[in-house]
Amino acid sequence: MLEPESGLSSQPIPSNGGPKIGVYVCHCGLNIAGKVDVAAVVEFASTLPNVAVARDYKFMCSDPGQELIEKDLREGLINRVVVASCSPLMHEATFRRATAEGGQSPFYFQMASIREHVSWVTADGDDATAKAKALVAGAVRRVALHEYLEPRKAEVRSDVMVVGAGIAGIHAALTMADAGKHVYLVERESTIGGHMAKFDKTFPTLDCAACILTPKMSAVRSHPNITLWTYSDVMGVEGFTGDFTVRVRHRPRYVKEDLCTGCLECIERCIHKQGKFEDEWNEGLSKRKPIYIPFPQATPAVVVVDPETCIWFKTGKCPQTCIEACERDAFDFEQTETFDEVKVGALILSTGFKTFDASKMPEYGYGLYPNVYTSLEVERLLNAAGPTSGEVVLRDGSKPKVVGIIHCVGSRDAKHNLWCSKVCCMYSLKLAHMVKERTGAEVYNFYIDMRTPGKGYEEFYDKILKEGVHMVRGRVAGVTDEAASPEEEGHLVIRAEDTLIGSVRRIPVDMAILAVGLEPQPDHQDVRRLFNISCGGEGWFTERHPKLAPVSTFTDGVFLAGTCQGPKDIPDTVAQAGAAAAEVLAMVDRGFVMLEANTAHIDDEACSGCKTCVGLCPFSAISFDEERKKASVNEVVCKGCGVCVAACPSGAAQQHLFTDAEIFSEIEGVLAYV
Amino acid sequence: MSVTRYTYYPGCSAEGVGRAFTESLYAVFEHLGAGLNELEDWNCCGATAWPSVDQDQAFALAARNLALAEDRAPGAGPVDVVASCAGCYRALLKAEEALGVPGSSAAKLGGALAAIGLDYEGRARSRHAVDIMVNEIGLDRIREAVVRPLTGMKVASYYGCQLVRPSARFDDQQDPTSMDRLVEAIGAEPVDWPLKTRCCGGSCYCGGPVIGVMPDATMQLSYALLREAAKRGAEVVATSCPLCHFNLEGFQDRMARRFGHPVDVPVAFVTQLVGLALGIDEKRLGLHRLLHWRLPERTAAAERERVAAEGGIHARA
Amino acid sequence: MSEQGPEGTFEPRIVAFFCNWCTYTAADLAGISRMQYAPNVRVIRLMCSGRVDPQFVLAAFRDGADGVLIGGCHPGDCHYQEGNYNALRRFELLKRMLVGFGIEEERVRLEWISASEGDRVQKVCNEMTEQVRALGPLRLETVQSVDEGRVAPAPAGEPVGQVTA
Amino acid sequence: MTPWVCASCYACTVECPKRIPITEIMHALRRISLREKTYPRRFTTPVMTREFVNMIHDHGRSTESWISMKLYLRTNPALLVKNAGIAGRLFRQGRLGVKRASIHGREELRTLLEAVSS
Repeated sequence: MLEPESGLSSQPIPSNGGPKIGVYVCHCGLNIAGKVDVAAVVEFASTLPNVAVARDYKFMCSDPGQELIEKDLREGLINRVVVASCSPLMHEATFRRATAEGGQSPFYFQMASIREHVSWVTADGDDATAKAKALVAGAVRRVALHEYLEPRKAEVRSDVMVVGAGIAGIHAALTMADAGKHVYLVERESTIGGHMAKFDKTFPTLDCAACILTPKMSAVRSHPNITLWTYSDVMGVEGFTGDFTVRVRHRPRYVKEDLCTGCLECIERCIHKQGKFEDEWNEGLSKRKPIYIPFPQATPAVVVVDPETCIWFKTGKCPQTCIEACERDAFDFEQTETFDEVKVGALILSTGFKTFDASKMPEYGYGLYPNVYTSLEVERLLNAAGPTSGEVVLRDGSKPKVVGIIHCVGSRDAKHNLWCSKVCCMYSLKLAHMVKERTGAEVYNFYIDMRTPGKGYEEFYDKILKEGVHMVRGRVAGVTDEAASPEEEGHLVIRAEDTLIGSVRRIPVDMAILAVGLEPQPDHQDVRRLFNISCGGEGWFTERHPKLAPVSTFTDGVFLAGTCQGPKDIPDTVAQAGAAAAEVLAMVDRGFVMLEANTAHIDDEACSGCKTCVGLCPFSAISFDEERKKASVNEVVCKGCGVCVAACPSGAAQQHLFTDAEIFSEIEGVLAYV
Repeated sequence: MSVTRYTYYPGCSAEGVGRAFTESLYAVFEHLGAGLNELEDWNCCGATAWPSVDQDQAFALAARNLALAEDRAPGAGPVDVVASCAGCYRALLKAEEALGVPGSSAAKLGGALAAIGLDYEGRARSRHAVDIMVNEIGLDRIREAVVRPLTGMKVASYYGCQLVRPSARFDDQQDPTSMDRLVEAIGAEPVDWPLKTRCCGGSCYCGGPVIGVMPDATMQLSYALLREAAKRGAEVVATSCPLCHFNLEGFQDRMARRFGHPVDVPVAFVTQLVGLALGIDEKRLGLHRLLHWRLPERTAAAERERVAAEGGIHARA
Repeated sequence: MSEQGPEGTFEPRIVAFFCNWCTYTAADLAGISRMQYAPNVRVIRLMCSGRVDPQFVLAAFRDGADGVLIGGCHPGDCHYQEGNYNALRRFELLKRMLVGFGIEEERVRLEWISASEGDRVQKVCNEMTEQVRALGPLRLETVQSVDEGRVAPAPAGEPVGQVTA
Repeated sequence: MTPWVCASCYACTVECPKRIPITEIMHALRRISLREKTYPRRFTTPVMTREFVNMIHDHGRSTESWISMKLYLRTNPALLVKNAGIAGRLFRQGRLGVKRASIHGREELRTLLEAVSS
């Protein structure tokens, strides 16, 4: 139908008259113009069919750039727009808005990515120019066929959900609850607080973690706008931005949450006189009973019964002294899983991290030598509410005289994790300071590079240096109990090259602390699939744009906060949680979201009633009218993948913005000229 | 028991200063129903010296052996080229890897082999004797064949460097266990120690035990190993490389003088220990060639008791 | 049907259909990371690899492409749950059909490339370009004669643009 | 000097968090220093390396007694006396042969080495 060199004459266009296309080629400073001959592309574009105007501009996304488009539209020079610039994922929305401002449907617009797909990836300038021309030709060909479409709006529910109640989730939940939104806060552990609740002090201010966190934890508990679900998991998410249906499972803790007062009498009276089972909260450094509370300020302050270790559950024979001890009659050994289904407008994921498993590096002897600790274990030792009430002691109870802290364990290592975990340098300095303060020990820090960017961080490093902590620059080769001299006898020996003095050192220590790095949660793939977002190869959730959309995801309505997106410290985590909350509030308060127009629809006349499409639709958006023998698409439910369109044998199914004709034209366009 | 025959690549050192390794290997394999055919007209693997002069030539030297092995074993199946010396094993393995990656190096090597009428099809694989014993013959078969368990013998297995480095084909790189499992299978007690893969300094010799290339540096390294093994109660150090073996065994007198501390630790090839447990004649195992060898007292006592008990049964019968 | 490079060498033209969520985003990432690769691939963005109608591939060949590349999310990762599985099934059928037409199956390729695999876009585009370069230009005239005109390689009923090569 | 002290034990290669093939680099540095003739002349390892390579080149295998002898003569003849004791013990135990080992395909080996270098 379209003849490449036939000018403006051909094509009957459904709505706004014959296509008069404006092509705008962006220089993007030198990002595009440095490689692509922009003038040649403009010249080429002006020869393409239906093109009425072809221009170039330094920055098309700037106000004057957009104004160029709007003006040409308003003056009636053009009625369709092609912008050749960056990726549509970057600025499609911007230029659609400009097209709408110019008085046309925003969908009379097509973008050609000549930056990400051309100038940035092509070595040769001529090649780049040729490829840019091809992509522009494809866009021009297809935009001529674009139809008039109305933007779709969808209502946004005002309730929201936050998944994961570490400091990120807590902060985001409180911010949104304070703004008057109802927040469902879901946490899989029996208490909120996350990793931060395990720490004693925080860098660089050395303020007490509990003092700044626990008030926020109790605020969550008492906030009228927050529904707190601990010991709970998100099982399913359906719907789309503005209207998600989330299914949540509550695991039984065998204690009624509303009745338990947290008096802890039951723990005292448990048939087990002593703790016997590994206390996960204390990293296994202490023992707990089958009935326990992770730590005194746990929120909610409700005990948990562990059926794996409880005698009643294992044998059915136990005097159940715990029940006797409870004045509120809060026990319910018959409890089972329960489920809730709630509807929310937006979701924030703040599912956090796990620490690197140090036993993966046997050269550091974790698990082999008792006095090799992970940093998280030492955090617990330092914590006044921890297993030793804040005493830093070795396994035999004695105080260490020399302590070595090994940085970058599992981080910056091609064999394990390539990334820098960002917080280890600083927390290692903190640990050095605290260990020295509590024990008077000589402390050696072994580092590859010291990374202390952040407010007050370098100053903190200076302070620690002045305190006399030894800093050895060199990656540790190993920790061993092999003594090469009488002084080493009975000690652990840390072997490292001190690259500043240019020799290998063997430093005998009593305690080695491995500064383990941050890793994605082990179930990141499941969570990612559940919420239909993506993650990088390493497992951190992917933000929509690393700079300009750092808390959004590629799934509208799902936002990220904290370390599930990448390693970060507490200040950054809280800042990001605030940002995510603000994004959600902006969306909820506006009350509606604009939806992509790319839904499918079925041409009644062409439909042969074969039902191929019905079974293919993963969202059950297609129904079949048995009487008329015709299929039809519910465009509210349709998500616009186009699978049904590709499968329809009679061409009756079509997808807005991706009609067969549009795609065929684009194919022709990218091949026809260059 | 079916007899699997392997191509044996002794290498220069296991024919010379470490010839007890070859002797005991033959005896043990034969006893376990696995035959060894010495690769005819094998040449030096190139060791660590040749790569210091010319990398491609080093690969070519090793590649000739692999190609010869294929040539001598017609058919389509894989050909396991078993080395005793860990250094040879590593050199052959590196050549195998270089030949396996398409590229200029593999093409060059292919061309050079063609010049002498050979080609490498990819069938020949470098294997180490320990790998074969543990993973092919199997610990169960060895356990069954033990007639003279080395009861009470505390053995520190010394893997050395090149058995698991740079590639670890059959064991963990940081914490290998093959030899320890072997030691356990013959009734001895493995001693866990942190230096099992620490360098002995042996390959400072560049491809053949030569007395005193860098005497002091080497001696410090090997002394640390012996001292640590002894400290952890090891009565015997088991090795799987003629260079390690010589290095640990050959200088104990000098170490004692240098470090002012008596050093007297029997160092044996792991195959010799296996052979002992299988009841093979000590002479066939080359035990008489060792400079420091003695059966630990507890093991000897257990042996006497066992013999007496067996004698008793005979007497009753 | 194909471009000639400056020295008269054959420069293949490849049309790529990338899904919006994974592979197109990965291509953006390759750009952001300034990964240089062969300029022969022209990407057409679709929302999902499941939208790739086999006719698109045939149309691309008819319109002068020497190769066609399809990129989607990894199995299990489809933004629309299972569109990529549909793509895979169609792709297998399509390959058989192409072979029937006498078009080498090496001219088409389906790749799962996630949003984080910019390096993979670079690698696949380079490989595909070299692979198609090695095959040489696609000559549809020959293809049709081989097929004795029983099946037309161009989809029936769709606009057939006059191709200027 | 450092590359000549390297024992090629590959510990560094295996440990390197950036996967740098340090041992290979040591070998490469040795090759360069031999080519540029900047190696330490009286130091044992380079001398040893050359003697070893020459011996393999000529005979296809190495003979420990011969190579030790050559090394002592080239670097420190005093070692000849110092090590006589241990050498004697090894000799008596049949571990130190004096017969030079040699392969049949010596000609073939030289062809191979030339072919790969050309």
